[in-house]
Amino acid sequence: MNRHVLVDETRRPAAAGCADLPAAAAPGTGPTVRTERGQREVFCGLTGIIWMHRKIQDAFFLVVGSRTCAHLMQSAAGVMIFAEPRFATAIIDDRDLAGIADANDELDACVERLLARRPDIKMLFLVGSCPSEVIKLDLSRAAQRLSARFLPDVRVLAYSGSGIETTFTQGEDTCLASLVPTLPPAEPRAKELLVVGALADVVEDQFARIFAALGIPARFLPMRKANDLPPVGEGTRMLLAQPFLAETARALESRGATHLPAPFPLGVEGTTAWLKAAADDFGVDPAAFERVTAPMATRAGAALARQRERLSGKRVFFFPDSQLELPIARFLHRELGMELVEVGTPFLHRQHMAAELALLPDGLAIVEGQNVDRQLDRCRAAAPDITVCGLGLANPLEAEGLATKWSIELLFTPIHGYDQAADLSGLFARPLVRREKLKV
Amino acid sequence: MNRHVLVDETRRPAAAGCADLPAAAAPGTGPTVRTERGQREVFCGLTGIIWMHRKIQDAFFLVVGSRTCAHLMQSAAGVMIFAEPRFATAIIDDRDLAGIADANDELDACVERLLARRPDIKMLFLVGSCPSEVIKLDLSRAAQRLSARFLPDVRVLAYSGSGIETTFTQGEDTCLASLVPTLPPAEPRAKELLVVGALADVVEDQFARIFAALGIPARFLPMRKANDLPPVGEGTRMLLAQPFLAETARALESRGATHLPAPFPLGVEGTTAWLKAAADDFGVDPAAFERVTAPMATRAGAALARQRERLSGKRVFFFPDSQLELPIARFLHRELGMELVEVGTPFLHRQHMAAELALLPDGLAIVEGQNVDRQLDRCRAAAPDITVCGLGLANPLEAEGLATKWSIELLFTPIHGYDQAADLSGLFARPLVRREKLKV
Amino acid sequence: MKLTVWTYEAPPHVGAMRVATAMEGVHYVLHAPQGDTYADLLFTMIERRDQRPPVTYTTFQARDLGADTAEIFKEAAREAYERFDPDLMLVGASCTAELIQDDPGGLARALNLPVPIVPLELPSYQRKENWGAAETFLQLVRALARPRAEPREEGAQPSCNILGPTALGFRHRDDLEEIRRLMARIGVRVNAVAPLTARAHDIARLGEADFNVVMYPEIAGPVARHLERACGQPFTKTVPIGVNATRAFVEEVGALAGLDVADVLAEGAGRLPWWSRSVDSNYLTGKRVFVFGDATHAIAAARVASEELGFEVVGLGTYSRELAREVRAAAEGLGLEALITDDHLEVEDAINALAPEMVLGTQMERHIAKRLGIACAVISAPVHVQDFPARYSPQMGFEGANVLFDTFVHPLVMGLEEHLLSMFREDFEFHDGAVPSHLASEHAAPRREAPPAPSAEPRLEPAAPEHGDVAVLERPVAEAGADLRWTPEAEKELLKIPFFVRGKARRNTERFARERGVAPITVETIYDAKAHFSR
Amino acid sequence: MKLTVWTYEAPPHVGAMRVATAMEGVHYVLHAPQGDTYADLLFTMIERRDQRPPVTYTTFQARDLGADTAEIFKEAAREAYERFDPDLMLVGASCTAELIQDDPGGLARALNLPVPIVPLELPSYQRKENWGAAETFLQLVRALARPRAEPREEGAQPSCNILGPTALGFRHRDDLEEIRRLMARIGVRVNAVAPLTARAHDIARLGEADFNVVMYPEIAGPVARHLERACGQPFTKTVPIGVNATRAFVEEVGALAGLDVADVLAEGAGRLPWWSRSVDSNYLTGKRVFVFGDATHAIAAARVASEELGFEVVGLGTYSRELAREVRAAAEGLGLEALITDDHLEVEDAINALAPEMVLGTQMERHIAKRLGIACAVISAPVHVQDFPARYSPQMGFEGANVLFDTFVHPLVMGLEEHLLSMFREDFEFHDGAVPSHLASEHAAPRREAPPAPSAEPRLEPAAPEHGDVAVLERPVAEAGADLRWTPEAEKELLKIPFFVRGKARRNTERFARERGVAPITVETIYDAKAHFSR
Repeated sequence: MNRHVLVDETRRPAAAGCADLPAAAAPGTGPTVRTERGQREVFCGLTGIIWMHRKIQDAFFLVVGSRTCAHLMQSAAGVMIFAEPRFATAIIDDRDLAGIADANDELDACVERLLARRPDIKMLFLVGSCPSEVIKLDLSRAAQRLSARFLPDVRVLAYSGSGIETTFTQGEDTCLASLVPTLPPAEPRAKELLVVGALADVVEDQFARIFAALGIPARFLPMRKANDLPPVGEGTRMLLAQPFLAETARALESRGATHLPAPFPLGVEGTTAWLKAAADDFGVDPAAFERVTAPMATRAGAALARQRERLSGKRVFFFPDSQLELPIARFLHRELGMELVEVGTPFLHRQHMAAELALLPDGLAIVEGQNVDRQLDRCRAAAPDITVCGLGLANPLEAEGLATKWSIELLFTPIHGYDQAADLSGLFARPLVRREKLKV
Repeated sequence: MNRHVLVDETRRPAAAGCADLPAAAAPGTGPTVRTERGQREVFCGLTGIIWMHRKIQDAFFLVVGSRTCAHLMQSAAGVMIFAEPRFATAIIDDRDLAGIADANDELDACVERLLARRPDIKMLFLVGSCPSEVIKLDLSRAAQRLSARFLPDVRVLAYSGSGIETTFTQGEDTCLASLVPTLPPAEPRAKELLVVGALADVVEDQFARIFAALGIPARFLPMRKANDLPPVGEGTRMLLAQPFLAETARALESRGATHLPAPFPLGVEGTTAWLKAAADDFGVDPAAFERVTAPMATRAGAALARQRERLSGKRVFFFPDSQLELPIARFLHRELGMELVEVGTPFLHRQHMAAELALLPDGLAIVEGQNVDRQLDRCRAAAPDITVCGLGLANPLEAEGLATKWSIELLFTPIHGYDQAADLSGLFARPLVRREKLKV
Repeated sequence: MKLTVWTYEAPPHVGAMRVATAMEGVHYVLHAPQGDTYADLLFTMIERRDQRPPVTYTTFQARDLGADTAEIFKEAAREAYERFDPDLMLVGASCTAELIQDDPGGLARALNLPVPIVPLELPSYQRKENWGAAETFLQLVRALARPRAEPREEGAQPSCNILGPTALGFRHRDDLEEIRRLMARIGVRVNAVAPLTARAHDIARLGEADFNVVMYPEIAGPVARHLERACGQPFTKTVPIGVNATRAFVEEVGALAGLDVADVLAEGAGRLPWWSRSVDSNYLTGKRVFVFGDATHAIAAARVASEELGFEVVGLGTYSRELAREVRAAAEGLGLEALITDDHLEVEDAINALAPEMVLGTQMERHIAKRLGIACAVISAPVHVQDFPARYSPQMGFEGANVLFDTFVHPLVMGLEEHLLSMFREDFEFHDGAVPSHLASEHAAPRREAPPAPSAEPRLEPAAPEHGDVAVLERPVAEAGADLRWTPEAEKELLKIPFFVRGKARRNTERFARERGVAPITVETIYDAKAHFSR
Repeated sequence: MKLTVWTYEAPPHVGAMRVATAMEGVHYVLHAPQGDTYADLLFTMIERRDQRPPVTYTTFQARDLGADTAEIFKEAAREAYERFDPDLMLVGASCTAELIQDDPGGLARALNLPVPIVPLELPSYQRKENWGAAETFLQLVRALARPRAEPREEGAQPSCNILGPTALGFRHRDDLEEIRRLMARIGVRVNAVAPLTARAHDIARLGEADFNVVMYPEIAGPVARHLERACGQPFTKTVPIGVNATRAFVEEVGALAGLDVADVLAEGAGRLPWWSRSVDSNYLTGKRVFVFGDATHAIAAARVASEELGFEVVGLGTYSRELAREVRAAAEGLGLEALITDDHLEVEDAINALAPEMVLGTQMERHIAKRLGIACAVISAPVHVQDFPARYSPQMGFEGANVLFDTFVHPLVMGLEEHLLSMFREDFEFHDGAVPSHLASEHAAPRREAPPAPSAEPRLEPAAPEHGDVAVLERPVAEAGADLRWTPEAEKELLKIPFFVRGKARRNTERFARERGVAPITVETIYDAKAHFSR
């Protein structure tokens, strides 16, 4: 499995020029992984709240942080469309820092005011931030204290979404990991599939139908309702729907769950392999598996075929962002024939990514971490057909003539599963289509 | 009663100068009424559809006319706010005029298409227009023919709203008159009050409560639902809520109804007198009448007192329009202390107006009919504080520095009855308040 | 006889009024019954003019019909002349007066007034407003304009007339300003503007310009063709609405004027190009829009929508029969068949059938779109009083293109908002009735939408039973796929699709099912159709 | 610690970014943890800038905290200098870096870079965005600007600096253009504009102008006061938003420049005055509006609403604590007590209590208004991406006043429409959820409104049972008059009042009942209250 070559690198002076470009690797050696350090143009883990607060509909997320945290949350992703968001910030001020006010008392008061205004809240997450980490505010203890006070109406949990500890999607990981201790124990002998990672509602429904057709009892984490916690135990088989769930997986394993290694369910190939991992473990008859999945795979493949014409041979460059880069790169390369110039990822979980790495081409330049200025230099030099990047970089690159796909759309669009494979490729096709269409 | 002096006048050359101004009359002689001819800046009777089609909620009004009629309807009064209006026009084209198409067949086809699209229609009015009158299309016969075909689902009636025969509010009169033959006969001995004239729903409800409190059985014409026709017969006492219902009153009288002469229910005084006319006829104990009405009259009077401060002594000039001019002038003069410069009216029904004329000041200049250019000359010369006029004149007069009140608002605002007296005066105060407020 | 709920155009004499009111020193005596004076308010209320239109109406009544209506006309004409002292009089009849055949032209001439009289024959039962305006303008020009007496001076600054703006025109005030700025920038002198602001003597000297700029072909087309024949003046064929059309217009003017316009073009093209290329506009790509209006604005809007915003135009039509050929050609260029009709109900049927995501139309289409819960922007007359804004709002020129960008995008749900709505369809804040977050008006209507046929009973569908603060009713529409049955599961799955693409999804699914004889429609049919139509 | 749902302002280092991004040749090195780079997207996405902000972040992580974060800062600053070659560098810390006290100013100086270094001390736990921008601008000016060396030449054209516009400012782009046009018209030369478009050397020569124009006191106030002291330059006190303020501004500039401005003032004041005096605006009179925003825009909007549109301002507030005094004075002039708060929830409570007919506010108030079914127009930052339009949309100057007229009127139901809604309350098309007819968006939310207290159960109220195509749910709000009971008849009567005045009617009735101890509220109480409050 471990075909990939690791190249480590410490901070180096700038102006390294094309020495930055990873050298082509010999065939059969797998992708090249290089680590880079410098300015990281990425979101912090708080951003995960944007989708998590909508996924668990009766949960509320209270960031304990600075005005920067509050401003990030409201500016990052168009969340100001929500008239009644289910997140807020307890903003630390200089009274808290100077010790004039006891931060724990202040926090308790914020929570009281919040719960009085929002009696519909069933689960409250206290979310740690950079300042709360630096001043060493113990939110886990606060959560215990507040839970003791507000249970059974409201369960209070804590996790960190700080930028110094988490990158973007890792906020979902730390959030889900904080949930794990609260999951009820499963019947010791009950063998059940647990699909882990937030999915669009419509996708979750599709997977639920497929698992039902395969005869596999399946539950999903996160659940849509705070009190609808899936049980976990020795019989739990854990299938990761998202590639960024290292801590959650570890926590579930500590509760007895078994990880089913698989590629991620992106694209037809990935979805089939992912379902197959579960089917095999649950002893589903291969013919039955084929009967259930083949029509969907065929249908999705047909939809992709048309997109392939448009995307095949196009060169794609990934800035690091969501940890979805590798599975998506694998899909674009293998199912759409796209050429991978560089695949950045903020963090590479070698175990969870093993199946993906195995499917990626030899010599592929994977870069873990980031030095954004140097990566921009490489990107401009490579002039890819499409660049996947964050919101801060997209318009400047467009203005330089490079088509971009903003990575946050990959989190906000139903892309998993068969029937969304064409939608996923559509996200990459659309910027190219637009450039063709526009006559201005 | 007939204190007023009649001055008739035929078309005269222009440039009559201030000879146009009515001479001051001697005390005790009542208002001076002068007839004027020339360009009449008024709406035709089709305009009544604007409020009638909303009052009878399951009726539909089909104008048989030209594109001008259709355009008038959609432009006149902001009716394009209705996504699904209950009026339309069967537009006559040159095929109808040249005799290539039989106009009756064409009309039947329009009605068929309409009823197929709008199965909710219970009553259909064919509304005659200038062109249909000039080409002598017999809509009454068409209505009979179509009624025969579509009853019991849809009753089809016909009336004229043409400009050559009706002015503005007279369209309501001809519409209601066309309804009269369809009213069911009342029990011969049943004495019942029939309030005639379209009122705002909220006002109708208020009057219904008052009549109930007085013990007077009362019905309203028009009714809100096409099939809720009030009966009429010898016992019917007819109380006119609007001053422009000559034909309707005549038709009801021919069905046995008795007209109760009264001022119109505008202002506190008018409303009390109007209610009193009914109470006296129905033998309501004067003390009971006082008990029911006095608190309302007092309340309305108190509200008016504050407005009187603002309006007292202000000079008002009426262009002819709705036939509401006389009762409103009476209200403004007697209850708010306003000075009446000239009161135009498109038509003066001397019998229905008798009680109003009796309350108007001696020597008041009433002008029946119109020569708009000469009236504008007089208005400019008089420089009134507020001028009541149609939409075509208002902005030009404002631009010349004269405050105006558009007369169509008097039809589109609940102004009748006690609790609307202050609203009615408010319509006259608002333009003056605005001029005071605006610093640009 | 034709059943008409709303009419796109007024009768032709209102077109004549638009020309008379636009000009100065002109008076129009109109033989018309009482009531026809309503037309004044179009100008004083809808356009907020501070003067009455220069029109005298005879306002005859029934009792006059037996007497001498011709005499009434003559008296009105004579009095109007005396009172208003015009440089020129237009005379004519409205629809009713046309029937009584009094011959206003002959009657007016018989008065021997010392100013030109231009009689107008505007057949009310055949023609409409724009034709009436064009014909009035043409008769004025025929009566007054002559070729220039002396040849153009060597080295003189090139000059043009700007033809077409009238009173009550959709954005004519600001379009004219934009064209004036463009001409100044290019270096062309404006000899005259007409009808707006022109006096009779300005019409008389139209022949002195080198060429004509036609702003609105509906109104100025016949005049431009007449002047080409009579005075040898070429005229512009491009209407400068949109960035590309404006650039083409600048080039055309440059060619007609013999001037180099490279520097004008190099200065840039306003903000539309970058706003459209900015990544937040990516979601606009391929949005299905239906376009309807007068020919000029419909053709322009379709071009801008397609080339400059990246929408997919799925329908294009006009009520301007006079320019049907041009609209047909534009539609053909987009692979469409143009809808040429003045029947509002036909337009409604077309929109219903196409289920577009946005309508670019007139006030009438705004109604249709509102009823169907489709986004809509107004691009053409007839319009509301609110479409005569205080602020500078041209459609033409580069600033006009900026205005169009904002106008087309404003009613839509924004890109990231679309995504969130897709992801979290079940969120109670994202019920079908949710308004785009950037739009907050005094109140707002629940969106109604045709559900999959044929559940005959209206269903009250609580969008979020557990929170229960909203209920949306979907009512059946007879037309939509009455032959197709949906399983309850399929109906439910359809509701998981966000409303702004649901119409398309339903349409595609039913089309797919019909073509393949699939019945009933199941969840799998939805995804089969989705895969089939995926591009 | 303060519970915050939305924040009106970003932290102060974002204010510094707004200045740095507005300028040219400036680079800002910000000591900040990973994640703080989100601020780039404010500029590249919300404002659609086509370049990255000139900011380098150290983006330290937890593992670096144990190591040497100061070294990371120095390396970042050195690399940034080498890569971007700026004329000047700003250095500072974001909130987290402030806690670790690495002293960016000292570290940067220690690098001995050959350009000016301006260190910024922006206390993140006390101050906010606008203060940060003002402080940054002030430090730049202190560091660079000097009084002019030579006295003003006799007879030279008067000159000014235009101070205040920044990146990400609400309409700064177009306000600047409008001010430039006004200055050109008055005859004042513009010496420099800052921060927007300025380079370090432009800041250095600010002292050469005769006076300063302060566009936004929140940002340019401290600089103007400094320059008055340091360079003897007077500055303008009037912010030219609205017709009257623009006229006063022209006069003020005339006085400062020693120029006669009578002809400029005589030229007119744009279209607002006539649009506001036109009879179709009569219905605007006395509409109750609530105003909230930054101090400059809130004060201006209240004045325009009151003096120029004839609204009644019932509430005025700001989140700009630095200018609380000015807002208090403006509120006092309107007979109000100003609401000075940066707590969105307090603003929501105030709007709830006042039940205005319209809100003029920020994007946050748009949310509140949307939830309450109240019309809303946005007049101040913070704003949506849609409030950075392509078209020319100033707030300042006469064209700005035109824009304000349209903006304030657009969300309202129009005059005649109001009347029809009042008259035919029972008409099924006029249910409470009906949207103003001129607004058609992609979808629309049913309006929710607090019903008369205290019917504890949400009621599903079919607006038109006989047609049944709409259902509106009214849910109880605990705050509103919980002590007052309404009879069922009175509740029914209240529903006959059109929604756009119903809030006021309920509020007046309950106030009347409470003051007089009337219980329960009957139909007659409604009319007693109506008569009592009638003006």
